[in-house]
Amino acid sequence: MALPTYASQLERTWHFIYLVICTLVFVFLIAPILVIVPLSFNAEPYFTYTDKMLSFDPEGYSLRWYDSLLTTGMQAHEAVRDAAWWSDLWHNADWVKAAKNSVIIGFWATILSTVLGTLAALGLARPEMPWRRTIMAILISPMIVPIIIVATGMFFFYSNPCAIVGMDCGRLTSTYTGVIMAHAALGIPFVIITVTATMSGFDQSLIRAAASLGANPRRTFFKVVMPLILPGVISGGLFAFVTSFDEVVAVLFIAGPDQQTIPREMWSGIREQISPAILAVATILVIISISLLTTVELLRRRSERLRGVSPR
Amino acid sequence: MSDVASQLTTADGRPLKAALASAQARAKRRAFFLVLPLLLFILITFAIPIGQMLQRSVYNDQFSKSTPALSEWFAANPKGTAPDETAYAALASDLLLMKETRAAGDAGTRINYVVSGTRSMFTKAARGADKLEPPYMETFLDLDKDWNDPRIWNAMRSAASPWTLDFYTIAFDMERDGDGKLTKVDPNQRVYFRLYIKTFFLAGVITAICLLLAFPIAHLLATLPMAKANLLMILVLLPFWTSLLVRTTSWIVLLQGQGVVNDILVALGIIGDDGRLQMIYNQTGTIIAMVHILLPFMVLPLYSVMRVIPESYTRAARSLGATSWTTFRRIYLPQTIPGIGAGVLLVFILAVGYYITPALVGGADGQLFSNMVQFHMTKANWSMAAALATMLLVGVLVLYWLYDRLIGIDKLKLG
Amino acid sequence: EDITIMSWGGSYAAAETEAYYKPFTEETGIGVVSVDADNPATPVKAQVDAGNVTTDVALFLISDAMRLCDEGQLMPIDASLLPDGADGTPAEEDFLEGTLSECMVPNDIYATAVAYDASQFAEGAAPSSIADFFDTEKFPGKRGVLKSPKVVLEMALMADGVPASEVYDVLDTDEGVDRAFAKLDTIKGDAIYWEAGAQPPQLLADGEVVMTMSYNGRIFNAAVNEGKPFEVLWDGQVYEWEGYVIPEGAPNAEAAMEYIKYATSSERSAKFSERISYGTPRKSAAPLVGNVFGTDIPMAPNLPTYPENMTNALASSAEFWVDRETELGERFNAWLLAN
Amino acid sequence: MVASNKAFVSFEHVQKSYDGETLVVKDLNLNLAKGEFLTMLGPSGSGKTTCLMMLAGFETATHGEIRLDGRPINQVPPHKRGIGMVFQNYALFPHMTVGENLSFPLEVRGMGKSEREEKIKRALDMVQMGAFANRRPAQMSGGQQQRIALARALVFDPKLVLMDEPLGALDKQLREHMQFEIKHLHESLGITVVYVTHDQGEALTMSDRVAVFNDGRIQQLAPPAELYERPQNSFVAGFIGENNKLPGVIEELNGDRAVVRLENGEKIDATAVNVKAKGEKTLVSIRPERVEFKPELIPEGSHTIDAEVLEIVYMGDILRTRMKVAGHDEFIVKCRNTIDQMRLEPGQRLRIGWNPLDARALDMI
Amino acid sequence: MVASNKAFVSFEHVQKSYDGETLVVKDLNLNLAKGEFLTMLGPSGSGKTTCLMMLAGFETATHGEIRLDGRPINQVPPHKRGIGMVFQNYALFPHMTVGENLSFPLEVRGMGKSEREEKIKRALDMVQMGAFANRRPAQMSGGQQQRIALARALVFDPKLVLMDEPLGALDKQLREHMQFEIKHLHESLGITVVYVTHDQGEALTMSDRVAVFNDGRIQQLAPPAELYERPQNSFVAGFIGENNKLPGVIEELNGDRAVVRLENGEKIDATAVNVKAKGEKTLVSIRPERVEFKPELIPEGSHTIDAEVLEIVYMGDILRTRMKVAGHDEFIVKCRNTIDQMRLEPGQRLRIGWNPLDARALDMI
Ligand SMILES: Nc1ncnc2c1ncn2[C@@H]1O[C@H](COP(=O)(O)OP(=O)(O)OP(=O)(O)O)[C@@H](O)[C@H]1O
Ligand SMILES: Nc1ncnc2c1ncn2[C@@H]1O[C@H](COP(=O)(O)OP(=O)(O)OP(=O)(O)O)[C@@H](O)[C@H]1O
Ligand SMILES: NCCCCNCCCN
Ligand SMILES: [Mg+2]
Ligand SMILES: [Mg+2]
Repeated sequence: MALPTYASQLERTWHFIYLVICTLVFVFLIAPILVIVPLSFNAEPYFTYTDKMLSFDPEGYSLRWYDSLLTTGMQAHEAVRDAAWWSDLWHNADWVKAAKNSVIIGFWATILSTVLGTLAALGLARPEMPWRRTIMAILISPMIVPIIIVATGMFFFYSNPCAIVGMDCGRLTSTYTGVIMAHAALGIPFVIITVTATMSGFDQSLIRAAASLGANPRRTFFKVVMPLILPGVISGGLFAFVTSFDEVVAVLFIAGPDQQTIPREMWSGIREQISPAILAVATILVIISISLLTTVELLRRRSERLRGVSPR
Repeated sequence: MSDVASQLTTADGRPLKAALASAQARAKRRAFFLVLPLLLFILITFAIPIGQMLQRSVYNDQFSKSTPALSEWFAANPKGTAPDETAYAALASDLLLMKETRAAGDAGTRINYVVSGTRSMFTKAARGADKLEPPYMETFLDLDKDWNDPRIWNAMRSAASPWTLDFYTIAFDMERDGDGKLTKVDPNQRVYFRLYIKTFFLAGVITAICLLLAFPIAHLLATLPMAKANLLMILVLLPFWTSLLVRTTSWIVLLQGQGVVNDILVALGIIGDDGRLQMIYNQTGTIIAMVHILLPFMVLPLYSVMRVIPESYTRAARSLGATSWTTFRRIYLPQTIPGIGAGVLLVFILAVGYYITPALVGGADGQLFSNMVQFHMTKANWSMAAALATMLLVGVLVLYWLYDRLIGIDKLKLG
Repeated sequence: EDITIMSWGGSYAAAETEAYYKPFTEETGIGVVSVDADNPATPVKAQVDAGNVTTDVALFLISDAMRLCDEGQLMPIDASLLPDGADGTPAEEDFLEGTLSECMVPNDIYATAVAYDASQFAEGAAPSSIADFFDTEKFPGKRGVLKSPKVVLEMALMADGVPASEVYDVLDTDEGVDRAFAKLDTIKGDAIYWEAGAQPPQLLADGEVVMTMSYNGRIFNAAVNEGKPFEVLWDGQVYEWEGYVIPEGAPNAEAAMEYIKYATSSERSAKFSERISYGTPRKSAAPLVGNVFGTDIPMAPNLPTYPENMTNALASSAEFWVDRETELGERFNAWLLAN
Repeated sequence: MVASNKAFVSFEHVQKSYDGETLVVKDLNLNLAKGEFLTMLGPSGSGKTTCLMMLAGFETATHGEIRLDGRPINQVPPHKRGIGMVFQNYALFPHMTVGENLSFPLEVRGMGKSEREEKIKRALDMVQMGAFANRRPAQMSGGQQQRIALARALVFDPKLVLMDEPLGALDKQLREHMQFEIKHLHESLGITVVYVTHDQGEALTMSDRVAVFNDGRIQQLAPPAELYERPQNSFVAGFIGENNKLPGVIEELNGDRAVVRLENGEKIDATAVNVKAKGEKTLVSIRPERVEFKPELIPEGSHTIDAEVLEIVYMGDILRTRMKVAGHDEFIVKCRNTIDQMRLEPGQRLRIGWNPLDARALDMI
Repeated sequence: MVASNKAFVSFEHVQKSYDGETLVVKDLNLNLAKGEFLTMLGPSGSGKTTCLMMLAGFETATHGEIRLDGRPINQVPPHKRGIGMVFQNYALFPHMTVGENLSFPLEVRGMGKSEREEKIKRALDMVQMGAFANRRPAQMSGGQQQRIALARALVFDPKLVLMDEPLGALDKQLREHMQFEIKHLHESLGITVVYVTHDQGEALTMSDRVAVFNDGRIQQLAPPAELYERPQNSFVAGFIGENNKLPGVIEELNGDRAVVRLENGEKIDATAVNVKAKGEKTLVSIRPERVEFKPELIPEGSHTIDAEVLEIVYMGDILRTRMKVAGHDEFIVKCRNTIDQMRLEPGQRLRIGWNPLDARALDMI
């Protein structure tokens, strides 16, 4: 972004201002995340920088919130951390259970929305697709309906989904299936948007080439189409996963006690008891996010290499 | 074969269009079958639930399900008929039913939406329903002198049918007076419609700020070499991937009176210790936190559009004699419009629907319409919440429609 | 077989766990699944409306309990089945007057009171009455206000000189409502509103407010557990009782009843009060309340039911609020919105 | 149609419309013998790709029948037709190496590993790309990619190979080289090729027969020399090669001998091709290279005419001279650029001539 | 450098590197006179676009100086250079109509409405696109877009016009038509043109001078005829036009006369171009069209040699004959396709000859 030698004084000034603005916006974006990391080591149960913290007094810091992630919900907090303790942790510690649930629900919701979404995006990318706009609008709608409405509507419907045909087939609320379905629905717009964007850049003649070489449609899909749109699918899948992983309102309504997720725990953390434990969780998640982002970037570079797009 | 008339049929006389349609029908069906599973999935998991939810805004049988006698009386006597003894007798008989089915509270709640303070009249009367005796009119007026209030009878008439527009009346800050005419409610009770307007206005402000902040960084990301851009992109994506709750809390830590930002400003001597800025628990706080949360939704579509604008356009403009500013304004900016459109749509829609962040940092004047939906939801006023939700949805759909008309929904891109 | 109990979460549920759930499971073999909610009345109503009840026992505010009871969504509970008091008093007499209701067995009494950080005031210069909360001249600075008409309007009237006993009579008139809002107007510019119980202690700890309305238990927790110099002002507070209900259609209604009988016994109720500073509704339990759990601080003086704390306290009227909540809620929201 | 039954590929009354309103292919009839190299040549939008796509099975004919080896093709899905195809943009799978690209058609046919490897090696050697098996398409130049695309289309021994402007994107040097290689492969492997191009030079050099397309129809289907030397109509004459067109009127008509009166009144002899009557308007077409201007080379019996040199364009091997002839100032004469070539100068006046057999009286378009 | 001071455009020792590691332009020196039509010709990646971009101001030279009308260009922002530019991909603003595209450079110069309209009309008429003012770029074919790009680059009367492969995407017919139009505009408007192409035919036809680029350097800078007929090195000889190359060894060297011993032992006369000593290896280059095979046409004093006809390719106006000469079977001879042309047959043996001036002994690459 270096300016050429002939740039006028005005241009130089403006360019400088532009860079300053960009820097400030980046600081704005990242500041809240920077702030929570030290606070997660606060010795006190408040989201406040204490004097001790500011003077770097070791007493102002502690790992208690990280520890509480392990002990909240456990029968015996103080017990020796032996094998039995760790296995108990796996079954009883609230945050561990929540993390497990978040991963399970996020995983299946992502699979469901990514598989169905990718399939649909393939159809939407075909020139002969009928009613494209209407269908697109329907598929994107979970993103545009305020979540509170979605959650309530889902709660009532999921309470007895078969009621609509006058039957009773049990409920989806308080089940993993229910939460997963809800989250999959919320993630689908992201998959549709990213995968159709990828498909629009997809060279349709490759599909014809594969057919001309004797590959049937299924083989063509798995051997030719899928590997090439994979980056878009992965990126859509990540959006879907994050949507599920950060979703609290639908969980609030649909999940039962067995399906409490991380955001749900955080929610009661913020509403009901002050505890920087949620900051400890957030810090851990930030670290995971960075790793994930790095992975995505590496995947992207790989795919660019494959497609032969040289980096600019 | 080449003249226009014969082009309308194929050589064997079939209409060309029909021949073509049948040739293409299979391809269409095949494409549609790919979309079908998802369509069904969305229909079941999402569309039907939403539809049912919205139906509650016009359908409510809380009252009507326990008032067979009253319903009969209302059917037999046209609107405006003053309640006579038979009406009160019907009321008494329905109250007895309510006592048995323990439905008085439900029924009272339904009337209470329209005429405040009436719920206990129903629960009290139902509690002693087995002791109600003719002449009923007098008995009722003895119980509570308001039992002949025409507003209550109008409300009961309306509620005797499960289909109703009462909740929209309330949502538009209106009520029916004794004659059944629509009037505006008392100014200090007007809340929904004002908040509706305010919410769309605030969402607009948030969207505008997001656009202003996102544009330069999206541009920077789009023009930097890939490797650097992706590094900076992490700064955009990281907040995107951090829990909404955590970020909101974090803004409290940053912005409150004794918070990080104020502390820094005081330490730098920019403000005095007694001049600390009130940046949270008000509209400012809502705006800042929501801008932060929604900014990535603006950056990503802008970036994906800007990244593919060929440099040759700006070069061409410069070679044609345009200054860098003219080039930006006349050549670059117009080409980013699909990105601006997508970002604006996403941010606006998400902003309009938010309630958690305003609930936590909004204070008194930072609340949005969704908080009202939530308010009624927690009070289990489903119909009221549904009416408000429908209003919100209609607003959003109008925008969505506009976007589709102006830019096209298939242009929506994210990163 | 497990029962599902829905409650407030946080330290409240922690106290329940220690005082009730664990020993109950030990004694009966019935497991307890604990679920949190912002206010259990909302999900329970939704469950009953949807015909999909998964909650066996829920902890309700009395106002919610009465409301849902009237709507037939809670099971009536026969008080005569409840265990006698520790001193042998039959249950119906052992519970404080008027706390037993058709569908709810009371568990505790909490108060919403004004609290402050004592270290912020000179000796003897701390606020001492509810009127001080509304006196921005004497006590300049922000104050934390509950974002709800309930409690806030009552406090405003008391601060304006209405005796506790007359508050609801005044509030039942249009003039009274206007008067309450007029009083609120005086602190509008200095108010920081909160909704969740966790917020007031945070606001005090951050120094964001000089004083705040708060649930009394939160303040006490901060004082005892974290050594914060927070004090509760026992004047003009509004107290309310809350207790256990069984939703209509609860899957394990019998076990639920077993639990309620167990938990609302005098011994257990006293144990609960030792863990969180909410008063027991059982007369026979009051003398059993010992020290704050794990310390040698006596709990009784910190309870809303302690006689000396009750000199100018108001019992929240469930009857009033079931009728007026929607209307006053809208008015309150309109008031918030008007700047 | 008896012939079509024996033909390897046949189009019978094929029509195609994309939108139901206009026909982009109109009544196409074409028979292709085994081992033939047939080129479809025509301007952009004339329906060449559409025909190829119908044959490959990616578009359905709106009407008519296409047969492959006697079987109607409509019923066979593309991946079972055994047709090799080279796409205009190569369509190499970017995520596979060259070797994997070539292996793909063999794998789908369930061929064993050793057999595959042998065939791949043979195919790569054939296009002289044996060393590139492990490269990815992105790591190769356009010409190399093109050769791989060719190898991929041939590796599974298809009976028929379709090529859609396979050299369109290459520069001239590479293009000529590839033309040669394709032609060579066709001859040595004995495969049947349908080749699409809009470059007439390419069509003429490579094909056994050329089908000139315009407006959804075949304008002429003939071997290159016949096409060039005996175009059936003005479109073909104009499209193939450079062409001087002198408008005039038929003065006399006697079998295939005609006398044409040009606009300046001068009369010339010409061969009547598709003119029918005296008095008809006509365009007399004369190829630039058939015009002589060195007096000693003008053949006996040639018609000669006055000309004025207007411009000489240096084209390396050729000097392209624009002259004014019979009032027309776009008359082109080409002469080989050799050292002892007589040098012309702008402004110079001279007499030029041609064999009347080379002047062809065509329809007026 | 005295000359460059008077030159309209001059590059002096210009170097350019994008990555700081490799030079894509190495020591470029070039002077351009006012009104000249200079073409940069070279294979892909040889640095042509880079040079153009430096001149237009979109890239900065890493070293050296570029002057425009005597002024160092580094100090002048692009919009003040008055350089019209035609981009390879046209770069028409997609959100503007044709008229608005053309209006743009005039508006930024603050020109009044009526004057603008007049100029736009004139420019559009010039490229015969007068009727298209209200179309958008996406609604036009490639050739039409190209003409608009040209009109836009010329509408504001620039002193200098740069064109980067402006015809790369067009088919042959349209391409030849546009070449003619551009050349014509250049002559009638008297503008200076720097033209980039990788098509040698285009370069030869259009230019006053051609700079042949390879590997970041100008290999030869000369008028077309000189380039074609007197290439300085094997790269130029091979890149421009078709070329027969016979490897051999210098047997005798006498001024610019050399005797070369070919691989089969036969000795031929040649013109020494860049060979320096006896015994050196050399490539003798002979243009196909300079080879004669009709006995009566072989010039006096020509060297003759035995040849065997291998293949004849019909190219319309030309017959391209591949022969085996001195052990090499890629020897090409071109002859004009005329009715009375002597017809050769594969397998035929004959003697061919050329003027020794046309056999050029070049360096061995
Ligand atoms: N998928 C399609 N839908 C509608 N029209 C089409 C489609 N494909 C081609 N056409 C139209 O059909 C006509 C013939 O197109 P086709 O691609 O066969 O031409 P072509 O001869 O291959 O031209 P080119 O040399 O430009 O490739 C054109 O007018 C084109 O616009
Ligand atoms: N922006 C850039 N960054 C890095 N290298 C570049 C850049 N642009 C061009 N190059 C490299 O510089 C060399 C010269 O490129 P240039 O575009 O000038 O070639 P060209 O002669 O115009 O080729 P072509 O005929 O393919 O357009 C090439 O090797 C190319 O890869
Ligand atoms: N608006 C409802 C407030 C109820 C407060 N209950 C206090 C329980 C403390 N955990
Ligand atoms: Mg085509
Ligand atoms: Mg280039």
